[in-house]
Amino acid sequence: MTVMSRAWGRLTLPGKVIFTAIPLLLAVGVALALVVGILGGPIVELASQYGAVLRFLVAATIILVITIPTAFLIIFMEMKIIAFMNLRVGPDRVGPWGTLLSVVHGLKVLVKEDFTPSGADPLIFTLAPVVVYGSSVMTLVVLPFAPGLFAQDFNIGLLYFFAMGGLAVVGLLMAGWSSFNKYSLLGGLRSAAQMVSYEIPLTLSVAGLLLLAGTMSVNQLVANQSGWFTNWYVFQQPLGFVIFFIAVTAEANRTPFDLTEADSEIVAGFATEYSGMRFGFFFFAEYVNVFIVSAMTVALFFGGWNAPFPFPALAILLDPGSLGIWLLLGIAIVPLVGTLLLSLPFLLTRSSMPAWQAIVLGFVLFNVVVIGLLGVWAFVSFDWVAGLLWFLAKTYVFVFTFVWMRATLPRVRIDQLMGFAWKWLMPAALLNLFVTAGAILVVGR
Amino acid sequence: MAVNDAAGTTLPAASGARDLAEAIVVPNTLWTPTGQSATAANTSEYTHLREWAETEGARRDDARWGGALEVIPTKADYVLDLIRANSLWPLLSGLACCAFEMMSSATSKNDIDRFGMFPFRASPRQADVLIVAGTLTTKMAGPLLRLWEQMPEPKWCVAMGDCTCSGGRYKRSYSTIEGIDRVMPVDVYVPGCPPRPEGLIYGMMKLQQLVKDRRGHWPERAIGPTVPTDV
Amino acid sequence: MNLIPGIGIVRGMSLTLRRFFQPKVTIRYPEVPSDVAVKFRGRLQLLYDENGSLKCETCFQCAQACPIECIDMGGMDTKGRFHVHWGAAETYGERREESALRRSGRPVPDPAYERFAPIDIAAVDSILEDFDHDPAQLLGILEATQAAFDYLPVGALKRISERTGTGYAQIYGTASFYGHLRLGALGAPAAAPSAAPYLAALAAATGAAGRQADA
Amino acid sequence: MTTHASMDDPRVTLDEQLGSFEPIPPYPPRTEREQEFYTVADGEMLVNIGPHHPSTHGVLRVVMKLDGERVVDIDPVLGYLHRGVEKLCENADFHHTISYMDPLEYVSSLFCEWPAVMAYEKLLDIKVPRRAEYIRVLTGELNRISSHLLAMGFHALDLGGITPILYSFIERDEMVEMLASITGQRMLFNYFRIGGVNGDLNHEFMSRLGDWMSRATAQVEANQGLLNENEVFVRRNRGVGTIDAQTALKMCWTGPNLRATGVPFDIRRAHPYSVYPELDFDIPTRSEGDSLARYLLRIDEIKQSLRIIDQCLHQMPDGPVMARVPRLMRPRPGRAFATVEAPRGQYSIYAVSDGTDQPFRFRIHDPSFLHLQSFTLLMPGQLLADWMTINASLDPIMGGIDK
Repeated sequence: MTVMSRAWGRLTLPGKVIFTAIPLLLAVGVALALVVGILGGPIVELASQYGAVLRFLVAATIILVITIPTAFLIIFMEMKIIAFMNLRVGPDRVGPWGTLLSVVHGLKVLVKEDFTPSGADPLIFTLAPVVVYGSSVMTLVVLPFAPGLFAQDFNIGLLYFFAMGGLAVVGLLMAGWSSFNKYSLLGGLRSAAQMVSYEIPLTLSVAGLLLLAGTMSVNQLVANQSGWFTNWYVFQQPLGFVIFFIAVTAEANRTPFDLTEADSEIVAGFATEYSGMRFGFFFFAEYVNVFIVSAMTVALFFGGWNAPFPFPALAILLDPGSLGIWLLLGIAIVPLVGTLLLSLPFLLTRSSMPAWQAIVLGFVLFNVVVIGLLGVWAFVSFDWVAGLLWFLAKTYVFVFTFVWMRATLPRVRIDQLMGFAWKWLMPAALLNLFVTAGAILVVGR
Repeated sequence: MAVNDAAGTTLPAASGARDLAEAIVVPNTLWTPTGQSATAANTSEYTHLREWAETEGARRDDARWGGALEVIPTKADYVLDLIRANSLWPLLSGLACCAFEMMSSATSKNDIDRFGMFPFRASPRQADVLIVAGTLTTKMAGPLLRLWEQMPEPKWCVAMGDCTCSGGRYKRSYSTIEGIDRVMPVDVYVPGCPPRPEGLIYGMMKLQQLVKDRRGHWPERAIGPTVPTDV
Repeated sequence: MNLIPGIGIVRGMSLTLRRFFQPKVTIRYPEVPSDVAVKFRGRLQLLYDENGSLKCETCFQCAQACPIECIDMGGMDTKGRFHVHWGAAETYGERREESALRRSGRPVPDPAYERFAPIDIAAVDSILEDFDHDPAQLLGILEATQAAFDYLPVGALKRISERTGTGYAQIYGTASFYGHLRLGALGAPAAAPSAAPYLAALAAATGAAGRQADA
Repeated sequence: MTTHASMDDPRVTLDEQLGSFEPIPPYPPRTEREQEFYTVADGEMLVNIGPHHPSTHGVLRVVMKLDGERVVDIDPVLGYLHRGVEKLCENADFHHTISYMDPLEYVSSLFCEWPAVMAYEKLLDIKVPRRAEYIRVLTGELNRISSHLLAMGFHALDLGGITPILYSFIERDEMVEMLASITGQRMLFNYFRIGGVNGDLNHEFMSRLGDWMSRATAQVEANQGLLNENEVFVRRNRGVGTIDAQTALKMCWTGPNLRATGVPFDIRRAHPYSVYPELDFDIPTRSEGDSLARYLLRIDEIKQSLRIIDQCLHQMPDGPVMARVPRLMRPRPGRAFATVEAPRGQYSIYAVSDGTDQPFRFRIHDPSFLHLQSFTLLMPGQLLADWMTINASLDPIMGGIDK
């Protein structure tokens, strides 16, 4: 025993790690092999049987994962765009042009102390950010990103979207109530009043659109708008779009309707007592919400993943298989020739640059060109790539608009907010609905 | 809390309050802590965070290194310090004149957002740095200290302006505190009356260095309010 | 307000969009030197002549002219005989309590205080009377005090500060400057002070309805 | 049931078992007003705003009694920035007091120095050179513009707009740097002297001023396009905090806030001082008396100030900038009262001399303090968010209020 312990003590730290890890890995491998051998067949069978379930699980995981980079991107956009509109340069220290600053903010929030105030209800206090964030993420499920690229296609997709979006108010109320703070309470109550008021014009504004489309599946709605951009619903439902946009701004708690966390009135609203990652969840949920409402506006009124014009059906005419041996030769020679060709300008014009640097630059450029060409090829050949790009481009135009509004507008007062919803938006939405219904009766769908 | 009564000393009886050349020590009967973990209960055990860090309680203290992340070895700490240094959110708390130069450092001409210090949080729960900008009066000292105690760890304090550094031009007034380091720990002093916005930016860059090097008051910080014994 | 609702908002948003593309006014401070006016007086500086020696002649004019009396300076006189000093006296020294925290109304734990030993004030007072309460003869006062107490107790320094109107920091500086003055006793450390005189004095000062010790 | 006094606020006690704040003070109320305020009816709650709050313009604390979002009653608590300036001034000699004036209204420091030196000049019977008077008016009006710009920016910031304040600060940074090139400091100038000013105009100041004046009007106009016609902004300000002229006069209002109710009272015209009688400018007034009028009136005043600066530059005579004053100032025993039109209203100093080199009594009259006392008239019945509007449009500066 002593011999063994002495030998063990003489080992370096990596040695100890390796000596511990190898048997462990072996054991795990054997166990895995056994499990797969015994259970593998049934699992594959189950997966093939419930393919939709498996697909949904994968899609939900992907959605959960992509929310974080999306939030980071939008936070960075907000910092930089608002800075530019204020004639500032904005973040420029962390990463190229400050691109990593939002990530740094997010990670900082993660490693902050996270505590519960003494008067708070710990359970509700902890659950509230989860509810808020969860409701945002769950609305993403029905969003069609591209043809075939969606998590789930409900036939009541739009209804599901509104229902899940309305769930966020529960989380905000929980946060406001449980924080043991009057500012939080005011923020929570404000959010409840605001959400409840704006749900009605929000739902009514798309009612006309639903009459036109005859479906509630978001996928189907997007598919209806294919072809030229005149097919987009915004041209048939301009009033509906305006109402939807205003209501959705209020739903996402963005300026000028960001009363729930009006920091010059009720310090940080419902999030006043939150610190650390629980505050981070609220912070992320806000920006994920911006993405979601922009995406939904695009899907409903701006043709979703459709290009603004019917895209000419291009295909790569060259079949790689027909080249035979030349394919191999091409793969061998083209990089060489491309690198040399692209490094030629540097070699000829910049006499101060050593030859190897020019060649390295040429190689980098060649890679950029090839990646670009591959992108174009993917854009042309796979319609989901093209659809995704169109969708994201349109969505980020709306994200820009939200940020732009935040940079410009002051915030409204709570009674003006409610009065606007009930006295202006709701009658206008009803008018829109009646006019649409009448037009359908007269003209037909 | 009883005052030690050491017997055996012969002292002249004080003839009146006016002739008393001694510090007046009043036992605290005004205030009792809400919980046992409040400040007054555990000051006798440990006085500085470094001592506290060596106890068993500190290992359960997930506030310091962010819970689960404490298992990551020391290289990760360096990354965390880099992250913290580049994302210092100040608390939006202006007391007096210096507040305007503090805001000026955040505006377009001198853009402190470039360093990742822009979102001036209104709530102390989400702030990292307390920039005390302006004269601290005795009436404001309690609320400011309360703000400081409400901020979650890790946190830093920057004293901006002469009044907060040393009392400045109000040192001789009856109602001001001659330097906020009498009531709270300070990491960076930015002198000036008021300092230029560039001065504050320079001070914040120094604070970034402190955070990266893990210097400053962080390990040496006293637990609870600090009162120097020789004032 | 306009006839068309929303036109004001549109105008504001078009302004911000135009500003989005305009050149930025930010001065990237650490890399680019900031736009400081030539006359800007940011920091006090002592000037040196071309030979590298200090131009300051200790004429105290700056200390006298300083509006907030923040310049506290000392030096030798022109004959090289006396050490002279200029500095502000504590105006409200007697109204100050020791702890800024306690003055702010916030209770603090008591062990944070370190009490200085009480002394016989009458001795200090008689010394001060001999020297006519003259701050210019501070060194003599301090030497006489040391002769009386064998060292310079803190309480005596405070008393001298209070009676002569000189700042405590100045007196402490003088006392710690000269080698033959000592601030601590030579022999065994002084015994722990008793709480009874404090409490008695406190009761006398605040009356029976004042804050009572629960000891 | 155990109750613990909260640490810094004896009026609020924390009731552990009910889990709610008990608003009634632990001691019997000291005044009738206190008893009335801290007796909370059903459905009402007390909300404490400040001393640390984003929109209190410093360290003002107000306790509001809310019914839902509607304010029932309001109790401002002052003194969080009381620095004892008057007492310090009585212990400093006449030159020293000028620098203590600066941090009072710290965004318009020159207007705090101005009445002090005017009062001492009256005591000492000194005649200020005309060039010095013109320089005082010139720098003063520049300081007024920067103060008004900040006031308008913070008005927008309190309503949630983040951009106007940054545009204002761009202009304000130009101006304080301009003033720094002549006075030597950016905020607390310490520039006026008894019998003149500290330094003559210099080339740097003139080039910076010319550079700014060439585009000032266009820039200020463009920046106002962000707010003046903005429906959200106008709707939040119109009819909020309305006060009529009689009440405003009764509450001792002065300055832009009074002129927004239609009273054309301006010290520069009513009790002319310095060289203002030689200058041509209008006193803009508005009749509405609400927050929007107070906001718009400041824009008009900026335009008038630009006019005054232009005239000053054209009419400025040559000559010395300091009168011959005795080195040791020992005015005859007597009293002097001097008042100027500061950006926030009438700023006055009352100084009494007893023949020594220090003022015997020194009294500061601050306009913001008097504006602040009408919160209790303006606020009840309004919403919580209106407090930000009213407070920002009254534009108090806590340094002057708490002294």
